[in-house]
Formats: sequence, structure tokens, C-alpha cells
Amino acid sequence: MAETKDLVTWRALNAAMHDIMEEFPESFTLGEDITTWGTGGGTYGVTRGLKKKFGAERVMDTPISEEVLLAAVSAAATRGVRPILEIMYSDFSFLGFDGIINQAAKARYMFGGQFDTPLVIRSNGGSGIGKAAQHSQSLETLFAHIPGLEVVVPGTPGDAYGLLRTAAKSDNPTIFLEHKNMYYDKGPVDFQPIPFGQARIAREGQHATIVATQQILNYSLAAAEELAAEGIEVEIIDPRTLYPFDMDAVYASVGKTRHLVVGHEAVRDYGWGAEFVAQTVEAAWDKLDAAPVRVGAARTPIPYAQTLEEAVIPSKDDIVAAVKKTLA
Amino acid sequence: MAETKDLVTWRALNAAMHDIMEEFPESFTLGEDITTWGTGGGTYGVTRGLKKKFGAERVMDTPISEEVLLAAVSAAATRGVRPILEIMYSDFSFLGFDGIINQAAKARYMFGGQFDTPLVIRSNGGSGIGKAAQHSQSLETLFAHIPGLEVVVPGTPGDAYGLLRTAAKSDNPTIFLEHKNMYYDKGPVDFQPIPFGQARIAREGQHATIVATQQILNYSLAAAEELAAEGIEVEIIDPRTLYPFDMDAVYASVGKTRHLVVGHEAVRDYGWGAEFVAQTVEAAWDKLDAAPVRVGAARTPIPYAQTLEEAVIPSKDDIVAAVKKTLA
Amino acid sequence: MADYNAAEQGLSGLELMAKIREFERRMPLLSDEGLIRGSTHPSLGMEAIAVGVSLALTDDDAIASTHRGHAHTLAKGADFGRTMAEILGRADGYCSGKGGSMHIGAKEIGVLGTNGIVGAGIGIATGAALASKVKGDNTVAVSYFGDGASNQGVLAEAFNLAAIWKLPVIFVLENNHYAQSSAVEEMVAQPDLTRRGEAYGVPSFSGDGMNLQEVFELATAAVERARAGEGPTLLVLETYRYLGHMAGDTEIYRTKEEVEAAKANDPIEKLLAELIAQGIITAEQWEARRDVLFAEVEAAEQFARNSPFPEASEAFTDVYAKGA
Amino acid sequence: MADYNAAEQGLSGLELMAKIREFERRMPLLSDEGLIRGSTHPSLGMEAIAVGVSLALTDDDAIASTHRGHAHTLAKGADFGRTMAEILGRADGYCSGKGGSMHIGAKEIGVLGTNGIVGAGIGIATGAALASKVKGDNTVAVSYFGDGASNQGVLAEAFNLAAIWKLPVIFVLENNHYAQSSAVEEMVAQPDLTRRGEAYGVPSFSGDGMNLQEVFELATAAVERARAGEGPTLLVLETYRYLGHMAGDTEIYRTKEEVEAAKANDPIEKLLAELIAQGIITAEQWEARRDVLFAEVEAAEQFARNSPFPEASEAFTDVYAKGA
Ligand SMILES: Cc1ncc(C[n+]2csc(CCOP(=O)(O)OP(=O)(O)O)c2C)c(N)n1
Ligand SMILES: Cc1ncc(C[n+]2csc(CCOP(=O)(O)OP(=O)(O)O)c2C)c(N)n1
Ligand SMILES: [Mg+2]
Ligand SMILES: [Mg+2]
Repeated sequence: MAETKDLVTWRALNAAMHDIMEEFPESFTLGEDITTWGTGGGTYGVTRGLKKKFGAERVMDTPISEEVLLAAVSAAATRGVRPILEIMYSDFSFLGFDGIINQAAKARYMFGGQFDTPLVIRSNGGSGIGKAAQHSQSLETLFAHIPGLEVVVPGTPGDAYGLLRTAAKSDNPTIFLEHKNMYYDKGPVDFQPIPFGQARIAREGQHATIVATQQILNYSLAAAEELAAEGIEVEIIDPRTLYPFDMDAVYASVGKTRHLVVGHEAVRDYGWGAEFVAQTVEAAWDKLDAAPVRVGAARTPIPYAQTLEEAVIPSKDDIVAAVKKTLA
Repeated sequence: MAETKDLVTWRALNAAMHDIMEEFPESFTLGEDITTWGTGGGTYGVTRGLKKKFGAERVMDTPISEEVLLAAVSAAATRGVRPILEIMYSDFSFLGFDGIINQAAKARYMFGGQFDTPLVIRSNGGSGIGKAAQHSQSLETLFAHIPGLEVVVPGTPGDAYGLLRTAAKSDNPTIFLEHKNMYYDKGPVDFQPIPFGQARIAREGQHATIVATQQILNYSLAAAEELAAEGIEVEIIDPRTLYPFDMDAVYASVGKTRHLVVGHEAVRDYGWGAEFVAQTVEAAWDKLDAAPVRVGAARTPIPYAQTLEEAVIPSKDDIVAAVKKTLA
Repeated sequence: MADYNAAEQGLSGLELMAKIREFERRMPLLSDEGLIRGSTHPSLGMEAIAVGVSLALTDDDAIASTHRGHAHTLAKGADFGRTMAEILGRADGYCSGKGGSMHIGAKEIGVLGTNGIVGAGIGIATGAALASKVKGDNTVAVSYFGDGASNQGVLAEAFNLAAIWKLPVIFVLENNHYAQSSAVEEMVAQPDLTRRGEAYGVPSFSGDGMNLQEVFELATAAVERARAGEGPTLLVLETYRYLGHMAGDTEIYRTKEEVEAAKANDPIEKLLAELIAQGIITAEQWEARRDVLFAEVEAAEQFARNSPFPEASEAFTDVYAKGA
Repeated sequence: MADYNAAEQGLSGLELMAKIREFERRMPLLSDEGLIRGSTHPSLGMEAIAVGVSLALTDDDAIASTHRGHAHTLAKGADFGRTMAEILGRADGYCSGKGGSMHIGAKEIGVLGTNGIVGAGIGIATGAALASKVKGDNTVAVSYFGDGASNQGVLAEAFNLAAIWKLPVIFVLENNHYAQSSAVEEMVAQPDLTRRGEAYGVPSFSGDGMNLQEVFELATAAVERARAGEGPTLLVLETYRYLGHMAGDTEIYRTKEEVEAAKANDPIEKLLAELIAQGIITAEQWEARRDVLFAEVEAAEQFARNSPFPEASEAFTDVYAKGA
């Protein structure tokens, strides 16, 4: 357990699933094609080996019925079990938004605190592999706006592991959004749970703060190298969870750098970057020397052709430009 | 037509529906209980008299099947008709989010511009009458984040009339969100269409700008009186549509007042106020003398009891406090 | 599960139905008095379903109810005072006033909530049955829903899922012939709603929802099948609601005559007559008993009226688990 | 609508099936070559359904297709080159490269799109049928969907809506026995899927989806009913997909033997043998004809390969109507 290993994201998630199913005998997992696809691990391998180890009673292939599944796991969670539901692509969660938003998110509150809802909805978002408009959305902002939900957007294999462990332990409904273009990213995994609401400083710097997640986090790291060559040292913060949020980490960093860029793959308009900017200006106005800059996807669905997809999604260059803009 | 009348909101909407059905022979309207409830006008009266005038072929009561209805109208709109679907409470739209978001919002784009989608989804949001967690949400931010959708949040009977006319004429899918606690608000209606993306200055002032919609717009107007008594003159802007948005109106006002408050009934966290704040600081940083302040609902579902409901929804006092905070 | 016995299930069912009706009868009055916010949906006329089904359940079993859910909740064993307090939005309500009529949950007796979303309880009961299967605790789950809700797609998905996984869930369709103001005849093309369950492999039965014994027997058989691991059942029960859909209903969609005709088949009156005929109770005994029951309901109402409104600060609790 | 005639529908159906198969056969190759992004789902083995149904339709009729929708699109009359160009994400594609394999729409021939959401086409076709009814233009709409999609709740809602409003929609269930890797036997409890339509009042028929004539005749009857104002029909057609669900499918969920056995029932081979036996075409004539068809597909591929990628600036167009 203490040992750290280099793993790709899907293997880190798979390891977390194995550890979760050991830790919580009342946990179970289900989803479409999670045992019969690929080498028996679902679309991206995350559930590999689970059925063999934990049996068909705890690892279930489901029909294509997202609506009832999302409602059912919401309720099952209130009855003493810990469901972990895989929604193959987060775009499909719209078919069961009532279960997520009107039921799971509100069950504890509207019934006056009687019900725990230890539910994890695992899915993936994001673009980059040509899956087009209905398989590439970055929906984290929608979920983050809903009281009652926790929203996780892991940016490294290590975070994927640690945050999934925490999601499983949480007694709240947690939306766990993997990134479909990062399942093969490799990184160190130390096999420890990571608490929610604690941002990670992905790089230290003193000239500007970038808050970014997932692919845009990676682009930011690349942008940082480029900027460093020009003598600009950026600090990069990965919030890891959008709710709970760790704004203190942002304020602390901005207190040092006095400049803020927020980057995400979600559509820029009404995207979560606006919240980070708004909270920062509200709480840390005097710490900012210039207007914050947001970087987000264009106001378009995700197109199919690569030339188009790349045009609408923020790039490393967009991050570089944003940093230069706020520093200008 | 040139004459202006004082009407309550539901009557203004009802008049718009009559005028729309006249103007567009290819329009039709449908929804649950829209002809058989009340005095034959649906839950809040908006469809009164339509069936009698336009016949059962164009005015239809539907089964409780939000999912297929939302998908069906999305597609019908691409086949040369103009559907206007009433979703009794916007909370129920979650049952058909696939139709709205994965289909209607994307149809034009993902098929390369071939299809017009002249669809209006009329519904209501908001709290204030004890409808509790599943009938009181303010979901406008979710829709505004989705490329392809237009989002309308009328704040007066006159705007309700004029914006609904424009929604019906638009070849885009439009989410038209009435406020359930404002159907009986009275105001002048001039029976003219109002273009989208043009904010309305609801009150002029020079000390601070408030951007607000619907109930919070009303509270802001009340707050303005109170503040005026203390010598603080606020300018109040009703954006009327969240997409398209009229940020120029905000920048212009802030250029004068140098202070911004944004208020809405949607949950504050990741709510649309953040976008207005973020755009304003990005584009008009130098025009602001102090940090903008947002006012929005608490991060809770809407509770039932009045004491609780009032606690989570922004009040006039919250607006007053916000203005004083930004001016402090 | 015991067989139906007029002196046991019959008599206690009669009492519970009468008490629930007295509770529900007060709804429009409380509403008129301004004590109920939002909307509340009384179920006068439909009591035999809630009570007949509940007599076949234990406290450990779960129910998922509807917007018209007071009877389901009370029949499952909820305290009348705390239920009333919730409807009036008071601190002593089951949900401390956060829920109201459409969101009454009572965890300790398996009430997973009345629900404001038509059809939502279908997925919820299916989930409770899934939990039962995963835990192996042999509980069953009941979903109550209306003819209107039967047009929600989630029902088909739930039928299918429950059938393939043999989930211990009982789908109880209360066909009161209207969904708000929409007549079922206009809203379905195949009037035999049992076909819907059968199409997905769910054994489906129809019955008289105005007859406590019939409901109890159908429910008991379904519960036995469920506990035996044989999976779900659909019960389509014919019934009628006497009052409007909710306060303010103009009822332009039906005639007064139709309503009166339905009352001729009243489940309480019919059962009472039967029990009297069978010598299980006399008219005088019943009157006395009923007075006691009604006094209990009155006490429940007083309890609720006297319960304080929740403190504003309570609005901010219970959103997330503590310490998470 | 004409009756089935081997020399007409038979021969043109054979040609179209062969041409579509040649088109689809190239998908894995183009995918391996890295020319197709995302995922693409070929339909080898299933051609008789798309072609048989399309022969019963006119250009004005609408279809709503699935993720596995090339055949539906091509059979409805789409240009092979522009379809291929869309799959390769080129500027000359039907959607200028914005859609790709899962989002091919062709307005002028009523193709309302292949679709990435399993089951979405069901609501879409229902909506097209609703538009037809509102306009009174006498067009019909077809929804193609799979056995997997039949577990989506929207299907039940659509059945019901179409049945009560007598919408001119034909629900074509392509039962190829797998949903991605899930066998239909595991995913439904009542294997007769026509029951699903019947339960909601939709006349429902099953048929051999590997037999062009049978598909055409069932579709023709359904189209006639729809145009006559008699409402929807469900056709449950048995078929099989020869290739994996999409590129990269390891196919651990079925045996090679099963796949080979299914091929024995090949719709193209069978029809060809029939037409030869009936003297409508000779083997030699067919070979020559096939060469022409295949050359057309090759030309389509070359057209697509030579089509430019869309300009980046195109990414920002078509989100909203112009001037709105
Ligand atoms: C998803 C959804 N759609 C619509 C409504 C509004 N509504 C509340 S109750 C009701 C009628 C329900 O009819 P039925 O299921 O037959 O139950 P009944 O009221 O007859 O008991 C409607 C349309 C709702 N609450 N939720
Ligand atoms: C709503 C939704 N759920 C899941 C998927 C992933 N998925 C794509 S195709 C498919 C299987 C569909 O099976 P079926 O309907 O039988 O069609 P077939 O692939 O056999 O033609 C699945 C699960 C999806 N695209 N959309
Ligand atoms: Mg009913
Ligand atoms: Mg299939």
C-alpha cells in the first residue's frame, strides 16, 4: 500500500475499484457492457477483473436504460448499499437527469436529513478523440451548480485513484468525471484516498496563477514550460473537485502572483471558470493586479473533424495567450 | 396593436400565444393539461382559449411523457412546423434533457447547418409559493451554458409578451422560463415583439449597477427605493435573455456607476451571475472601482416551509446589503 | 404473510382507511385556511389500495410514493401527527418542514418519500429492490403510481430491469382514471394496462382497488413471489378520486354525476357493511370506534398546528453529509 | 406503393444492398488507416432492413437513424461520396465534417440523422410524424433502432403517443441480438419484442430481417396504414451483425461459429440466388453489375479522400440561425 507505482489512468481507476469493493462489502458496481466488453473491463477498462473477483451479485451488466438506472441507484444508496454506476459517456446522463438532480441530489435535504446517499456516478467527459457532439461534452459545470452533488474532475492517475476512493466513501452523491482522452496518461499512484475540497498545486510559480483541470491542466503545464523559457513562472492549481471547492488555495496563490487565469474544456459561457473568477474578485479583489482571464471551449457543440474540434477546444497557445494577456 | 394595456403576466402570455398562432399557421402548441385544467388554459392560464380558436389539431393535451415530447418537438421543428411545448414546471424538463440538449440544441450544428429548429419550450421556474424542492428550481443557468439554446427570463408582463413573440419567430430552440410567482404581476403591454439580446434599463441611477431578473429584479426595484432614501441611486438592468446576452448594456452602465451587483434566484454557486461578473471584470476591469457582488440562492434545494424558503432565496435586504458592500 | 381474515386485516384495514380518510378530508380545509403551501393532493376514495397493500408489508419493506402520497405513507405506519406537521411545514414534521406534502419520507418505516415528479417513485422502488437483492435482506419494495405516470418511460425500463434481475418490487398502478385533468381513455390506446407489465415479462394482474380484501390478497401474493426470489409483479387497481386533483381544481373534465356514481362503490362503506353483515362489528361499535379514530386525527392536527415553524437557520442544514 | 416485384424491388434492392455492403466493408479498413475518428459502427449483414424499408418510402418521408446508420442513410438515397466524406470528416460531407459517422443528416432526402444517443431516433421519428400530422403532408417517418435501444423508456412513451394520436410513424426494431456486447437474452425477460408495441396499442409484427421481400412487404403495409391515418406500426426484424460492434471490438461475448452460422442466412446471397433461380439475372450479369457498383463505391471513397478537411473557421458557424 505504501508503495508508489506508475500507472495509466484506467489502471489506477481499476485499482481503486478493486480496493473499494474490498473496503466496502456493501458496495457494488453496474453499467452497460462493464464485464463483456474489451477484455472484460468495460469501454475503458476500469471495471476489469471485478466480476471474477467479486461475483455477478456485485458487478452487473445492465440494459441500456439510463433513466431507471440513475433513479434506482439513487434510491438504492438510501437503503444501505453503495452503488457505483458507470455511465458510459457523461452525455448519456441526460437521460437520467431526474434521478441525479431531482432525486439523488435532493434526497437528504428534502427529507430533512434522514437519508444518506452514498452513490458514485462514474462517467467520462471531454473531447479530443473525434467522438463529436453527443459523446464529448464537458458537463461538470451543470453538476457543480446543483446543491447536494459533489463533483470530481481528476487530472492525473494518482488523483483518479485517490479521489475515487473518497467518492466511494462519501455519503453524498458524487459525480466522478473521468476524461476520455486521458485514460492512457501515465503517472505515479500512491494508493491513498485524497480528500475532497483540497486543490493540488501542480506547479509553483510567482507571476500568474492558472486554475485548470484535466486536458487543460496538461496544456497549462506545457504552456508553463513555454512561458518559463520567456521568464514567466506560472503557478498551476488543479482544484480536483468543483464541489466542494478549495477557493482558499486560489486566494493564497493569487495573493502571491496577483494574476489569475482559469482554463477548462467546458464551454466558456456560463462555465465553471466564471465562478472561480467571480469568487476570486469578490473575496480577493485587492490581491489582483489585473483582470482575470478565462479560457474555455467555444460556444459550439463539439464538432467531429479534427480541424474543427481543435478549433473549439482551448489549446496550449490559448493558455499562453491568456497568461500574457493578464500580465500585459 | 399600437395600444398599450395593463395586463397580468399570464394574460400577456396568453395574448402572445393567440397572436403567435395567428402569425404562424405552422405553429402549434402542446403540453400536459393545457386545455382541460382550470378554465381551459392549463396550470397558469397561458393557453386559455387557444383550442377553441385554433382547434384540436394545433392545441393538444399530452400524456405525461416529457421525454418523448421534448425529443419529438425538437425533431418536428426541423420538419417545417413551429412547436411550442409547455413543460408544466421546468424541473420536469430533466426528464427530457436528452431531447433538449443532445438533440434540439445541437441539430443545426452537428448536421452542418441543414436544419432550422424553431422550437419554443415554455415553462416556469422559481420559488416563493411553497412548491418545494422539485417544483421551484431556477434552472436558467444550465440552459444558458448549452451552445445552441436561447434562454429567456422575462421580468414583466410586457417583456413576457414581447419576448414570447420573438421566441416563436426564432429559428433556434428557445427556452422560455416564466416565473411561477409572477403570473399575477401586472404591468403595461404594448403588444410588440422584443428582440433577443437587448437588456432593459429598469431604473436609471449613477452609484451602482444591479443586473437582476424576475423576482430578484422586483426585489432590486424595491431595494432601489430604500437606497434612494439614503441617497444611493442604483441603475437596474434586466438582461431579459441570458443567451444571447447584451453585455454592452452592462459595460455601459458600469462605466457610469463603477460598481456592479448581480442578483438572481438561481443557486449562487456556478450560477449565471458568475458569468456576468467574469465578463465584466474581463472586459471592463478599469471601469470597476470595487469588487462586484453576487446575490443568489443558497446552495440548498428549495425547502417547503416559508421560513426556510425565505431563508435560502435572496431578499430585498440582501440586495441592499450587496449594494452597500460594493460601495463600501 | 397471513391470509385475509375479516376480523384481523378486515377490521384493522377498515380502521386505517377511515382514519386516513378523516386525515385527507381535512386537506382542503387546511389549504383554504392558508396552512398548506404549494399544492397537496388528497386521495379520498383510494384508501383501499394504500391500506390493502400495506397490510401485506412489514416495517422493513420499502415504499416509494407519489404526489398523492399521504395515504401510502400513513398506511405504511407513519405517525399521523408528524405527517400532518410535515404537510403544514412544521419543525416536528418527518422532514422538519423541508419537504411538505410532496416530500414526506420516513426512513425508519421504509417510506422513501412522496414525490413531486410523476413517475419518479417507479425508479426509486426499483432501486430499493435492487438494494434488497444486493444485501440479500429479503425486503420488498412497492412503487405506487397512477394511470398518468404509467405513460412515463421509466416504467418500461423498470419493468424490464426488474424482470431480468428478478427484483423484489411490486408495481402498484392506481388507475383512478384521471391524470390531473386528463382522462385515461384519451391518454392510452390500449386500455388494459396489465399488458404493459406483461410485455416486459412482469406478471401482471388487475383488481378492484375499491375492495380491501382483493387488494390485500393480490399484494400478499405479489409479496410472496418477491420474497421467494421470483421477481416483480404489476398490480393494476381500479379506483377513483373523489376530490379534485388538488385545491383549486375546477373539475371541468368530469361530471358531478360521475363522481357521485363512483362513491356508490366506496371502499370504506362497502367493507363496513360486510363486516357488520359478518357480525364482526356492529354499527354502534363502529361509531364509537370511529369517534376514537377521528379524535386521534384531530389530535394529530392539533399537534401539527402547535408545532413551531422551523428556524430559518435550519434551511442550511442537511444538504451534505456531516463531515464530508 | 407498388407490390414486391422481383425484377424491380428485388433487383434494385439487391444492387443497393451490395453497394452498401461494399461501402460498409471499407469502414474497418479506413478506421485502421486512421481516417475515421471516434467510432463507427458498420452494419454488414443487416442491409435488407435498411433497403427493404427504404424501398417503401419516398424522398419526402423521414427517417431517424442510429449510431449504426450508414445503411439507413444510403438506402434512403444519400450520396455515397458525401456520406463517406462525412465519415472521414471532410468539407464535402453532408454535414461539412461537423457530424461524422454518428451524425449524418441529409435534409433534402428526409434523413434526420444518424445519432449517437441510443434510442434518440425513436423520439425524433415520432416528432417527424407529429409534424406530418400537423402539416397534413401525408409523409411518414421511420425510426430504426436496435434490440438494445428497445430497453430505453422513450420507446414506450413514443409507442403510447403515436398510438393515441395515430401518428404516421413506423418503428423498425433491428434485433441483431446484441447491444454492443450485451446479448438480448440477458437484457430482456419477454423475448417477443412485438409485445412491447402491442402493450401500447401499436400493431406489431415480426419478420425476417434477412429477407428483403419480407421486409419490403411489412414496411409497405405499415406505410400504407400510416398514410391512411391509421397510425403507427412496430416491425421487429430478426437480423445479425457480422462485424464487431465497432473497431476494436474483441467480441468476447460471442463465438466465431455463431457469426459464421448467421452468415449462412446472408440476405444478399439469398436474394441473388433467388433472382438467378427466377431468371431475372444471371450470375455473369450480376458479376458485371457488381463490378460497376463497387467501382462507384471506390469512386465515392476517392471523392471523400480527396475532399479537404473543413477550415477551422467553419467550427464557429451553424450554432444559431443567421441573423437571430
Ligand atoms: C414529471 C411530471 N410531470 C407532470 C407533473 C404534474 N402533475 C402532477 S400530478 C399529475 C397527474 C398524475 O396523474 P396520475 O399519475 O394518474 O396520478 P393521480 O394524480 O391520478 O393520483 C401531473 C400531470 C409532475 N408533477 N411531474
Ligand atoms: C444512451 C446511450 N447509451 C449507451 C450508448 C453506448 N452504445 C452505443 S451503441 C450501443 C449498443 C446499441 O445496441 P442496439 O440498440 O441493439 O443497436 P446495435 O448496435 O446492435 O445496432 C451502446 C450501449 C449510447 N451511445 N447511448
Ligand atoms: Mg390518475
Ligand atoms: Mg443490437
